Amino acid sequence: MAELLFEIPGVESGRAFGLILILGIFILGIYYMRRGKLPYIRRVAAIDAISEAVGRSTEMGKPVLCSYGTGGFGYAVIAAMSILGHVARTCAETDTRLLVPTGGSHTSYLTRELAIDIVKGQYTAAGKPEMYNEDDMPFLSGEQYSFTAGYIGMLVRDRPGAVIMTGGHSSEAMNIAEMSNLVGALTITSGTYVSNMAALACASDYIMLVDEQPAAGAYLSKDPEQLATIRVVDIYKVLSLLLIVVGLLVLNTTGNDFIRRLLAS
Amino acid sequence: MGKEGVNLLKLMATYDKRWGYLLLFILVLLPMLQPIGMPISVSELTKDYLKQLETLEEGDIVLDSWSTEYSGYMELKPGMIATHKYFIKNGIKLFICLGHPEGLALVDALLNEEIKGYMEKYDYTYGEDYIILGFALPNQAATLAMATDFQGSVKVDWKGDSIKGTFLDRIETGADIDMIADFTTGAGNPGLINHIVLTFGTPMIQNQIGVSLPGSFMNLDAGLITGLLASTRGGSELELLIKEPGPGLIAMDAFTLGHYLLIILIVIGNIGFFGWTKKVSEKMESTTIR
Amino acid sequence: MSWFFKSKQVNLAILVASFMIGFVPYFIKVPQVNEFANTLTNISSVVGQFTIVIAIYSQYRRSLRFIRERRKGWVYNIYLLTFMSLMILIGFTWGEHNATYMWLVNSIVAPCSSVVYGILAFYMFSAGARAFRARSLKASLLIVAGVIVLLYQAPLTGSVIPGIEPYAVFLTGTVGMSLSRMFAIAIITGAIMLNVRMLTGRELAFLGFAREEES
Amino acid sequence: MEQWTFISQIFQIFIAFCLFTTLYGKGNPLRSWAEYSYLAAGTAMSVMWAWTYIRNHAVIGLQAGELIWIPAIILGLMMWFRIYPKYSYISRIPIAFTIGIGMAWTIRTSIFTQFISQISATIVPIFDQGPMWLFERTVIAVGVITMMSFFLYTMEIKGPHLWSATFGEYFMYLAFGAVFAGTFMGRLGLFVGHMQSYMFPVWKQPYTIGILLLVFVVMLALERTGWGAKLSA
Repeated sequence: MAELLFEIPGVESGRAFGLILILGIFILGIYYMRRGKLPYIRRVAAIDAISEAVGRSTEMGKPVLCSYGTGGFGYAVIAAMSILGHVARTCAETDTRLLVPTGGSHTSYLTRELAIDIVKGQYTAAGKPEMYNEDDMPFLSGEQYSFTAGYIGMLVRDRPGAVIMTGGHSSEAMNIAEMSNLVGALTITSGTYVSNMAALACASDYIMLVDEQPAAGAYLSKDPEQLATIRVVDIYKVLSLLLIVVGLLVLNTTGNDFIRRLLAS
Repeated sequence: MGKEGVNLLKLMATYDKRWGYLLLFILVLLPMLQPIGMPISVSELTKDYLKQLETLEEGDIVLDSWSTEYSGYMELKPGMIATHKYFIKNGIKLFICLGHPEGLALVDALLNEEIKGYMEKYDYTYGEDYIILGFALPNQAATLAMATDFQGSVKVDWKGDSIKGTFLDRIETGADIDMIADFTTGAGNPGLINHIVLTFGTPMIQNQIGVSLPGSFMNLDAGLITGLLASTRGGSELELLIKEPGPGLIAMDAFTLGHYLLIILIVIGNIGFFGWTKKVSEKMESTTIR
Repeated sequence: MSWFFKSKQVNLAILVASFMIGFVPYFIKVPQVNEFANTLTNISSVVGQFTIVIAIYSQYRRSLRFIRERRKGWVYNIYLLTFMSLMILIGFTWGEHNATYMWLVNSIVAPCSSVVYGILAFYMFSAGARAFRARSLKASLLIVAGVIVLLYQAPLTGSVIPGIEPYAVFLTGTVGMSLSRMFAIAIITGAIMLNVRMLTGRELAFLGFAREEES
Repeated sequence: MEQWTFISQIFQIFIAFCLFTTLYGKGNPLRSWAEYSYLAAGTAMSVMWAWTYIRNHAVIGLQAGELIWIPAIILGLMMWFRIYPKYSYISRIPIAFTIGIGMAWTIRTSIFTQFISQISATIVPIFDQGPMWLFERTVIAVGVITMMSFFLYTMEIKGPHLWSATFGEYFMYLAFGAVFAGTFMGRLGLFVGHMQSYMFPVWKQPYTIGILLLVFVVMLALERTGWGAKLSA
């Protein structure tokens, strides 16, 4: 470990810079959320893929299957809920049947309730509350592989035209993606960890990489506060790039360990 | 060539993938019926892992963390057996913490079956040389509690017997642990790195499944872990290095054939793609890779 | 009393307070605070274990509905409930080191768990065979990297062509690793930002507030 | 006892191959039976683990006079109100409490392991350990920077940024190839290890092959006669 650059009295040594970074996220986050001004946000290609997938299903008269993951309330699942909302709205408007498998973990009962609220809300907002059918959002048990088996059962029985699998799916994702390919559905997925991402990129028709999913979710939600989130994330990404570039340049030209000492502080 | 040639190309591009499944099944089982004994090489990664093991001295205490379900054990088995044989042979003291409920089945499979004879040979006994603490590290909080006040947070072993009077009396905090050996199927228990490695500078070696290797390489490069044994392949290399042949080396024939089958199918797929898909149909196969 | 539980402010206050209790001690040097935080954390991990009952309840309810409505596969649900109840009963009565209980774990959970992960080898296999086709520069890069690493990983080629090792190690250890590193750095801020939104009361849906706001 | 071990081993092989019939892509009763057995046993096991955890901490602690476990049990019981929609609001307090603590634990350390350590590990002297080191370290830095630039959303990608992002995207696919191969090795290792446990010791081999063929034939027969779909879950 490099020598410390500074210490804050009372703060554990070696943890001050981390604390400053976290506080920075809090301050920037609250500032951008309060400001309420919509930042520019690039339209992620996934959004077009989703529209295409839903459109294709509508044309073929097949249902759309959209899932938001098996995990509890995390970064990926919250983003997936925005995407689910958008898909539900499109389905309601185009009279396409929407299937949403839920469950998969002990934390999924809480997410399930939110998902039901969202889908119901979108059908109501589109003026077709009677089209909402709770049987199309079955609870497939709180165990991961039973959920997977149920999910695959839905794929085989209902033969959806599109499968939009977003949010926090783990090892069952490959299982679902290959099966969905077998039944001829257009498959859109998102990877939540690196090896999963590489495998899903091969298995699915379209994949949202790294944090494209939260970006797409924020874009579709049009909620200024979610968009502000993306802004802060970008600022930190740029900050990390700057730290790397400056750190490497300074260290290798002058031998000064400044940035690493700052990071270790 | 004529029509038949075209059909062969079409077959290469669009064959039913279940034939591939069947072939994989056969190619994995065959070499087990009739071992071929193909040679293997040892990677630098495994050599470094062994160097880490060699820093331990007799009587050192290792936190032996098994954060794997039973299925992951199938992949980690060669590495787990080889590493534990090294520990046993060199008189290292172990306290085993399970990070997953299915770990219970592992105790049976590993300690009571695979290396039972080996433990008897070196007179490696429960209580004196190793202790099983059971599902003691379910989360970060438990790990922190163990790292800051070991005696306060751990009182009994997995069967509810007191651990007083054993070698664990020597541990007050994480600083008294000489090494962490983590056998894991994922990030494992992040608490090990966060609360023991980062706080006390304890070296940590890891035996990781192939799926989660990218993350482990990253941690290895950042110095958060000091040794890495990669999947079954790493385990069999360690078997070779410590001269204790086991299941890993037997698995290597099937391993080689499985890999070659995929490579062959990739070649066939490409011939089919250029010979048929590209000419006949504009519709691409279902994949993001374009 | 129910206003207390229902109040958004009260729940938010508990969320923030428990966050602070967990968060602050890591950064400041006061041992007593640390100890208190550890105690609360131990409590929270015990509390978390209680949710299993909700899981079981949902499972029973779902299965009973299948049985009542004679839906496809209802017989399996009878089997499921009976078997599950029996095993729980055995576990509670004789403890989990009991031979019968251990037999069930070793003979059912262990092989099935190995299958559900092992089967992914087949899915990886077919996805690879389908996707690794040289459609473009991107796909070609994927194939080149993939095949080199595959050849190295296959023990035979790894030892017959030792020259391949540095390339494969470069691809996994250097190129693959930088992807993981980028991923780790990119994802962390967003995760913390989500927590900022939760702590400032903007994302309380997880407590079930969404439903009431709408109605 | 010997006989019992034998029966157990045969049973394990049988249930495993029943579950492997999933690969055929059609439902059949063998698979359904294996799946439901797994679900039942797995859930029961989770229950036992949760109970053991509560017992080893809260119950034993209480017996030793540690009163701090009383609120833990009360909060845990409050969680159960999630079942009754009318009173589910009571469960919010334990949920807020556990989520708050969990959040704190994740944030406070992940900033070090995922952000600071990773940036710090990228900043190293690149000239002092030979050309290979120089090359590798440069690749890591360039890889991280260019790939990251591909994932910036609130700025338009143009000019040099476009170059960087495009390079990053290609770099990423190169990495995917390597990662995919590694993942394949892992899953294959798991499968091979699993099969190995059914093929060794050698006495198991005829039984394993026999059961494999039996399950395969039964599955095909069920599929051809149409009974497979009818009898499956």
